[in-house]
Amino acid sequence: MLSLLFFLSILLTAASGAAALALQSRPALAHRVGCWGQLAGTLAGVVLAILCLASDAPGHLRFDGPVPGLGFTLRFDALAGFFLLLVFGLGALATTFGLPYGFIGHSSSLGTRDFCLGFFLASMAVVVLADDVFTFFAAWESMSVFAFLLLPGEHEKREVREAAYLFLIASQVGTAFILVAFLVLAHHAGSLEFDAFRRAAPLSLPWRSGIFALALIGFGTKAGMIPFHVWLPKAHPVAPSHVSALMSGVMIKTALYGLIRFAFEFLAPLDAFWGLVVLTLGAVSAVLGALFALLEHDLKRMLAYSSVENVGIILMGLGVAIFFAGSGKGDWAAYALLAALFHTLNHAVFKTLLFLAAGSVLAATREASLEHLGGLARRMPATAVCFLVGAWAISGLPPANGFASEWMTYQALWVLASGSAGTHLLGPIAAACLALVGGLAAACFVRAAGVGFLGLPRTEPARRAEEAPRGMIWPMAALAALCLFAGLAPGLPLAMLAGCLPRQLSAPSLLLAGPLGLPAARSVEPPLYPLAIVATLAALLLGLTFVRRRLGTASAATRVHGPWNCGYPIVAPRAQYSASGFSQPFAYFARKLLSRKKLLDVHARHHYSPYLPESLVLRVHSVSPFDTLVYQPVKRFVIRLSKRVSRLQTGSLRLYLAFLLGTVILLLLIQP
Amino acid sequence: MDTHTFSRLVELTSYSVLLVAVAVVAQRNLATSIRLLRLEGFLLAMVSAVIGLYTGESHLFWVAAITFVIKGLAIPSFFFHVMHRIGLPHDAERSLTVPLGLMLASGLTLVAYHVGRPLALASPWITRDVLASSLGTAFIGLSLMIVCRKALTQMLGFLLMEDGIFLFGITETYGMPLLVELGIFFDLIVAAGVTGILLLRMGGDFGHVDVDRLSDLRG
Amino acid sequence: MDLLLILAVFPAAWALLMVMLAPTRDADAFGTGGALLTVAGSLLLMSRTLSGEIVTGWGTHLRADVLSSAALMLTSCVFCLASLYAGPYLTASSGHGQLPAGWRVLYWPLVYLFYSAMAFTCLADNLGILWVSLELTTLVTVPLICLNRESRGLEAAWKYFVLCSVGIAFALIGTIALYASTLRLSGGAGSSLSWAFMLEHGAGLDPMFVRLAFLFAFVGYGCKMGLVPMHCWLPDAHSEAPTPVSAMLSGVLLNCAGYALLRIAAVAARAMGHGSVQSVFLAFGLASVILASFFIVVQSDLKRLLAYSSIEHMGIVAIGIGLGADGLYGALLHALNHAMTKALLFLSAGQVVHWHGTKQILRIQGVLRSSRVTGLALGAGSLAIVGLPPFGPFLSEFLILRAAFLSGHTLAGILLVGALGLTFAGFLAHAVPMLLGNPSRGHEDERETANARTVLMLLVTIILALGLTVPAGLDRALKACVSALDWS
Amino acid sequence: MTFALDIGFAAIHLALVLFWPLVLVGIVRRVKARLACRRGLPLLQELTDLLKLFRKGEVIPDTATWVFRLAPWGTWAASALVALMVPTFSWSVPLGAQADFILVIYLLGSSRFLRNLAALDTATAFAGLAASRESFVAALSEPAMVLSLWCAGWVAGTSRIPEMVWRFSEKAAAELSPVHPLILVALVIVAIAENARVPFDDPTTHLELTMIHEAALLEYSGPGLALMQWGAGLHLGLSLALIANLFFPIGLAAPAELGTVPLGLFSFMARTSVLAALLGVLESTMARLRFFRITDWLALSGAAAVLAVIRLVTVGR
Repeated sequence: MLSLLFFLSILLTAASGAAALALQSRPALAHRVGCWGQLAGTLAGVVLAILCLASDAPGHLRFDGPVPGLGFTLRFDALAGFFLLLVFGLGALATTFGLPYGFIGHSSSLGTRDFCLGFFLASMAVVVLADDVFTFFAAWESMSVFAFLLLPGEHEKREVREAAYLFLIASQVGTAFILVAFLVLAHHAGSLEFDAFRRAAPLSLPWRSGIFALALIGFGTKAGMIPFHVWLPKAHPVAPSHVSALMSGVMIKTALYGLIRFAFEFLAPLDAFWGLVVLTLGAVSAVLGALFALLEHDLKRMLAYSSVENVGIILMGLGVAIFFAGSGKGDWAAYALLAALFHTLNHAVFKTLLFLAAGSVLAATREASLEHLGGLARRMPATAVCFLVGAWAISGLPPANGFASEWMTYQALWVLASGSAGTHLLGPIAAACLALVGGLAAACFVRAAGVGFLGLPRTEPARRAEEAPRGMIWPMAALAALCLFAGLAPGLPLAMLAGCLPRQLSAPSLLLAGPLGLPAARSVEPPLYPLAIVATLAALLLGLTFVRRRLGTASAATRVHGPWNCGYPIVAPRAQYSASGFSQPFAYFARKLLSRKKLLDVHARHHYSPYLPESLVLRVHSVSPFDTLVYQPVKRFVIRLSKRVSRLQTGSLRLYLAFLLGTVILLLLIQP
Repeated sequence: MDTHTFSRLVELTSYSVLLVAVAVVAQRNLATSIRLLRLEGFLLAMVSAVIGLYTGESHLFWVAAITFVIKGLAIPSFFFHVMHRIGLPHDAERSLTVPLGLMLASGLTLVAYHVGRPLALASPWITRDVLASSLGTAFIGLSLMIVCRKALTQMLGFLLMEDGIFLFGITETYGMPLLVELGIFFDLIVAAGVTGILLLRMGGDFGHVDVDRLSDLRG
Repeated sequence: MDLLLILAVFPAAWALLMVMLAPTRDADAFGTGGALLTVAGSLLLMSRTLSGEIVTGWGTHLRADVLSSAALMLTSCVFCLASLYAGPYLTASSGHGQLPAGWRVLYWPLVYLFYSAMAFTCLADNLGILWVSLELTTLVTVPLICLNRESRGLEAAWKYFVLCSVGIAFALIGTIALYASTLRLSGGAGSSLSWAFMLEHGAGLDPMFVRLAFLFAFVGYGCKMGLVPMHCWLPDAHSEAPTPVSAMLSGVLLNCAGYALLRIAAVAARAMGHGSVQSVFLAFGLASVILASFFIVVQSDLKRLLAYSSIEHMGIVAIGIGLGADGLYGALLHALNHAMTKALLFLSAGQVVHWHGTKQILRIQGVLRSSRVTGLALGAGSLAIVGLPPFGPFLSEFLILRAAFLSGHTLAGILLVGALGLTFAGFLAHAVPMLLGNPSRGHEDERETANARTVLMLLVTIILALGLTVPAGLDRALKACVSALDWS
Repeated sequence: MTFALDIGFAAIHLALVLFWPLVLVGIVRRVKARLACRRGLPLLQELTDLLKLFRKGEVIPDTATWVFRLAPWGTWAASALVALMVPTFSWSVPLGAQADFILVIYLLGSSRFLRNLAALDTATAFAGLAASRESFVAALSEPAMVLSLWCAGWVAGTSRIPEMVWRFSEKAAAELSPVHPLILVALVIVAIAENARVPFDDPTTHLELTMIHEAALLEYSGPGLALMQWGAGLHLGLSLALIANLFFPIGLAAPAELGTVPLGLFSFMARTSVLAALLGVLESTMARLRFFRITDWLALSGAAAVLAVIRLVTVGR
C-alpha cells in the first residue's frame, strides 16, 4: 500500500511535469496537464504522508538503483511522514494556486516550469523518505538542480542570474559538507544504509562532534542559517511566487529534517554542547533575519529574510532539544523538539500563505516593491485578509499558530534555564532574543501589511489592481484557516507531531492538555488554552458592544470624510509614510551592523540652479554585513589564490619541461 | 669476444656518450652541437654492433646500421639543412652560463647514479653500470631543452635525450624486438619531420624560432 | 580473418584511399561513412569480448579483452560523433575564412590516421607497439592542431609536440625497463613485451626494476593523460584545435593514455604491490583535481575552461584508479561519462565560438535564448560536468567518493569534495552568464546544422541515460575490466 | 459558596481593572497640574470624557478600510484581556491559569499591532510616523520586559503572573535581594516606554511631529477615540498594578476570604495612586528625550535585567 502510494504520487508529479514539457508547444494545455497531474500526485502523497504518520513501525522499500550495488532505500516512518505532509500538502496548495497564476505571468516557458516543479516536488519527497546515502544525496542534488532551474524565469535581469548562480553554489557548498558527514559515517558503519548508521556503535566524541559540525554547516546552509544564509534572500524571491513559497516553506525544512535525523538518530549519544551551539546560531539567525527583513523593500525578499528569522526560531527549539537529549532529560528534549517541529509546521503554513499572497499582489500589479504598493485592501480584499492573517500569525501574535509554537519555544528556554549551571544564562538571553525577534517581526509585518495593503495606492498599477481569480484565493484561504485552526486547537497538530519524535525521546505527559491545550514544559504548570482566551475576548467585546449600544444616541451617525491630518489635506498618495521611512529608526539603530549607502539624485530643471530641483530621489540601499565581511572576502580570496596559482601556466615551454624533469627526479628520489 | 672485453667496451662507449652529452652542454656553437650529436649517433651504432657481436643476435647489426644512418647521418644533416633554411646564427643561446650548465649536468648525472646504483647492484647483467650513464644522458638532454632558448637547440636536446634512452634500451635489454625498434625509428623519423615542418613554419610565420617568445597561451 | 588487425589498419587504409581518390566534394560523406564502419567494427569486437573471450591478432602483437574493446568502442563512438559533426563544421569554417581551403583535404586523412593510432593503442598487446602508436597519435595530431594557420595554433602545436614527445620518451624508458625486467625473470620464462605475459608473471618480476619502469611510464603516459604537473600542453592544444579535434583529444585521447597507463600499472601492481602504485595515482590525481579547480575559477577562454575541466576529470579518474577495485569501477565509468560529456561540451562550445567569433567567455551571453538546441546542450553539459544529477558524471563521481571514504581515504575524499566544490563554483560562474540572459545583438536567432543538432541531442540523451541507469551489459563489462586488471 | 465568592472576586476585579485606571490617569494629570501651579481637572474627568465620546458620532477618514474601524475594539479588548490576567487587590484573577507572562506580553503586542495597522490605514504621514516609532520602541522594550519578568518568574519559580505575585506576597519583604531593585528599574523603564509617557513620549504635547502614541490616534473620533483612550488607560493601569503587586505586595486579599477584601482594595488603590503620583512627579521634572536617545534608556533597562539574570545565575535566588 505504502509503496503503491509512493509510486503513484512520485510518478504522477514527475510524469505530469514531463508531459507538460512534452506539450510545451501548447503552453496552456501543458500547464493544465502539469497542474492537474501534480495536484493528483500531491493528493496521493498526502494520503501517503498520513499513512506514514499513522503507522507504528517504519516501513521499508528497496529497489535497484542505477548501478548494481547502489540501491534506493526508502523508509516510511512518522518523522518522514510529517515532512512528507509538508511537501505534498503545501505542494498541492501551491499547485492549485499555480494553475491560474501561471496564466497570468509569463506563459512562454510554462511547460518547462511545470516540468521542473514536478520533479522538484518529487525529489523533495524522496529526500525525506531516503534511507541510504545514495538515495538521499541523489534526491538532494536533484532538488537543488530543479530548484535552480525554476529560478531564472526572467533571466534577462542581471540580479536574477546572479541569484540563480549563488543559489546553486551555496547549495553545493552545503551539499559538500553534508556528503562528507554522511560518508564519514558510512565509513564507520561500513555501509551506506541509514539503518547501519543507527545500528553502528557510537564513534568517539571528537569524531561525532566533527560530523555534527559538518552536518550543521551543510544543512544550515540549505536552511538559511546565519552566517550561511547569504544566498537565500537573493534566490528565493526570484522564482515564481508559488515556487518561492515551496522553497521557503518546504525546501529549507528538508534541511532541518536532515539535521534532526543526524542529531537524534545517527550520532546517537548526543553531546549537550552541540545544542548550545545550535541555540546560539539560531538566536543570531532569528534576530538578524528579522532585522534584515524589516529593512527590505521588496515584498518577496522581505519574506525570504523572514524565513531566515523563522529558521532561527526553529533552530533555537532544536538546540534546546539537543541540549536536553545530551544531558539525559528525555521529556524536556521531547518538549523542545516538539516546539521546533511545531514551528516548522507553522512556518511552512504561514510562509506559504504569505508568498502566495505576495504572488497574487505581484500578478495584479507587477510591483514587488512595497514603495509602489498600497491600498490593495480595497481592490483585493480577499488577498488582503489572507495576507493579514498570515502577517498576524508570523508575528507570533495570539491566538494564531505562530504564537503557539513561539510560546512553546519560550517554555523550552524556560526549562533550559533551570538546566545545568552553564546554561542558566543562555536561556534568558535566548528568550530576550526571541522577544526582540517578536518585536521586530511585528514591526516588519505591520509595515508590510500597512504599507502594502492599507492606505492609498502609491502607483498607478496598485490603483488598478484586480482581485486574484478564485482559484488563487482558495489555497490562500485554506492556509489562513489552517493558521487559525492550528493556533486555536494546537493539541491536534501536537498530537500528530508527538508521534514523530525519535524513539529515545518520549514524553507521554505532553499530551495531557488535550486537543485545545498548549502544554507547558513543566507539567506542574497548567496548559494554555487559546480558545479560552478567544472566548474571553469575545465576551469582553460583547459586553462592550452592549455598553456602546446603551450609551450611544440615535443622532450620532458615522460619517466618512477626508482625513483630518492636522489640517493638511492629503494631496498625493506619495505623501504617505513610506516603507523605508517606517524602518528608518531600525536602520539607524542597526547602522553599525549594516553598511548603508545613501544616494541623493537631484534632477534640476535648470542647469544653473541646483537649488530648484525638479525632483529629488533618495536611494538607500543596505548591504548585508555577511555579504561584505564574509562572502565577498572569501570570494576575493579564492579568486586571488586562483590567479596566483594560474600564474604557473606562464606560457613558457621551458618551465613546463622543467616541471616534467622535476617530477621525474622527485619521483625517483622519493621512490614511493 | 670475451665477456670482460665486452663489458669494458660497452662501458667505455656509454661513458663516451655521457661525455659527449656533457660536451654539448659545455659549448656554445650550434654547428658544433649538431656535430657532437652526429658523434653520439656513431657511438650508439658502435654499441649496438658490439652488443650484436657479443650476443650474436643478427638483428642488432641491422639496428646498428639503421642507427648509423639515421642518427649519425640523416638527422644531423637534416638539422644543418633546417638551420641554413631558417638562417640561424651559430650561437646556441642558453639561459645559463656554461659553468652553471655543467653543474646542472653533473647534478643530474648524480641523480641518475643515485637511482641506478641499487638497481645496478641487484642486476645480474654484466653491463650494469651503463644504466646510470644512459639515464644521465637522457636527463642532460632534457635539461638542455630547458636551458635552450631556440627551438632548434631544444630539438637537439630532445635528440640527445632519445640517444640516452636508446643507450638505456640497448644496454639493458641487448636489443628490443626488431619490430619495436623499427617502430621507434619510424617515430623518430616522423618526429624529426614534424619538427622540421614546425620549425620552418615558425621561421616563416613568426620570423624567429625563439621559444621564450612563444607565450601567447597562458593562464 | 584477423579482426583486430582489420580494426586497427582499416582506418589508415581508408585514409590512404581518401588521399588517393582525393574526393574533395564527397570527402564529408566518405569520412562519416568510414566512422560509422569503425563503430560497427568495435561493436562486433565488443560482442565477442563481452562473453569473456580473448581475441588475438597479428601474431600475438594485438590482443583484445573486454577493457581493450571497451576503450576502442568509446574511441570509435566519439570519433563517429565528431565526424558527423565535422562535415558541416568544416564547410562552415572554410566558408567563414577561419580555415584555409585546402584544410578539408588534409583533415579527413589525418583524423583517420589518428583514429588508427588510437585503435592500435587500445588493441596492442605488445607494450612497444602501444608506445609507438601512442607517440604516433601525438605526431598525427600536431598538424591537426596547427593547420588553422594561426600563430596561436602553431605555438600550441609546438608546445604539444615537444612536451608530449618528451613525456612519451620517459614512457619509452619505462617500457624498456619493463622489458628488461622480464629478461631477468627467473625460471627462463622468456622475455616479452606482452602485457598479458607480464601480468601473468608479474609476481616474479624484480620489484625495484618494475618500480623504476612504473615511475617513468607514469610520468610519460601521465603527461599524455594530462595529469598535473605534466599537463601544461593540454589547455593550449585542446583550446587551439578545431572543434571536432578538440572533442576527440579531450574525449578519447586522454582516455587512451589512461588506458596505456592502466595496463602498465596493473603489471607494476603485481610486482610491487597495489598500495604503492595506487598511492602514486592518488597523489597525482588529487594534485590534478585541486590545481585544475583553481585554473577553472579564473579562466576567461571558453575552450581553455573545458580543457582544464578535462585535466580535473582525468584527475578524478586517476583518484578512482588509486582507490582499489571499487574506485576503478567508478573511474572507468567516469572515463566513459567524461568522454561523452566533454565531447558534448566541446561540440556545443564550438558552435557558440563559431557564432560569436570569440572564445572569450565574457563576450558570450544568452546562448539559451539564441539557440534552443545548442543552449540546452551546453547547459546540460555544464550541469553534467560539474557532477549534478541526473547526468552520468554524478553517478561515477559518487562511486569514486564512496570508494574514497569507505576505503578509509578520508583526507583524500575531503580534498576531492573540496576541489569538486571549487570547480563547481568556478565552472558555473562562467557557464551561467553564458547561458542565461539576452543574447548579444546579431545572435538572437542562431541555427545549427541538422548534423550538429542530431549529434548534440544524441550526446545529451547518452549522458542522461548514463545518469539514470548503468545498463547491465555495461556493468558486466566494467566488472570484467576490473577483474581483468586484477585491481584490488 | 466558593464559586459565588469567586464570581464576586472576579466582578470586583473586572470593575477595578476597567475603571480604576481612569482615576489613575486623573491622578497623574492632577499631580502634574499641581506641580505646575494649576488647579487641574477633576479626578474623574477621563471617565466623563469617555462617556461623552461614546455618545458622539464618528468621522471615518475616506482613506481607511475596515481595519481602521476594527482596531479600537481589538486594541481595547486585548488590553482588557491582559487586565484580566494581572492581579489587582487580590492575587486571584479570573484568567489566572492563563496568565503566562509571555502571553501577556504578546497580547499587548497584538493590541499594538492593530493600532499601528490602523495608523497606516489612515494614509496620513503623522500616523505612519507614529506607527513606525511605536514599533521601534516596542521592539526594543520587549526584550527588557521579557527579561525582567523572566527574572521575577524565576525568583518565584513560576511563569504565571498571579502566581508570582502570590509567591512574593508570601515571602514579603524578608527576602529582598539586589535582584528586586534591578528588575524594578527595568520594569519601570519598560512600563514608561510602553505607555508612551515622558521621557519617552509626551501625551500632552501639541506638536504632532514629536508624538508617538497620540499621533496614531489623530484620525479617531467619537467612540473609536474613546476606546483607544480607554485602552491606553487600561494599559497604564495594568502596568502600575503589575509594578505595585510584584514589588510592593502589601495587604493583598486572599481568595475566597471576604474579610480581606476591603484591606486589599484599599491597599491596591493606595499603592497604585502613589505610583501614579510618582509618575506625575517624574513627568513634571523630566524633559522629553530626543527620539534616538530612547535606545539608551531602553538599553539601561535591558542592562538592569541582564544584571539581574547574572546575579541570579551566579548567586541564585
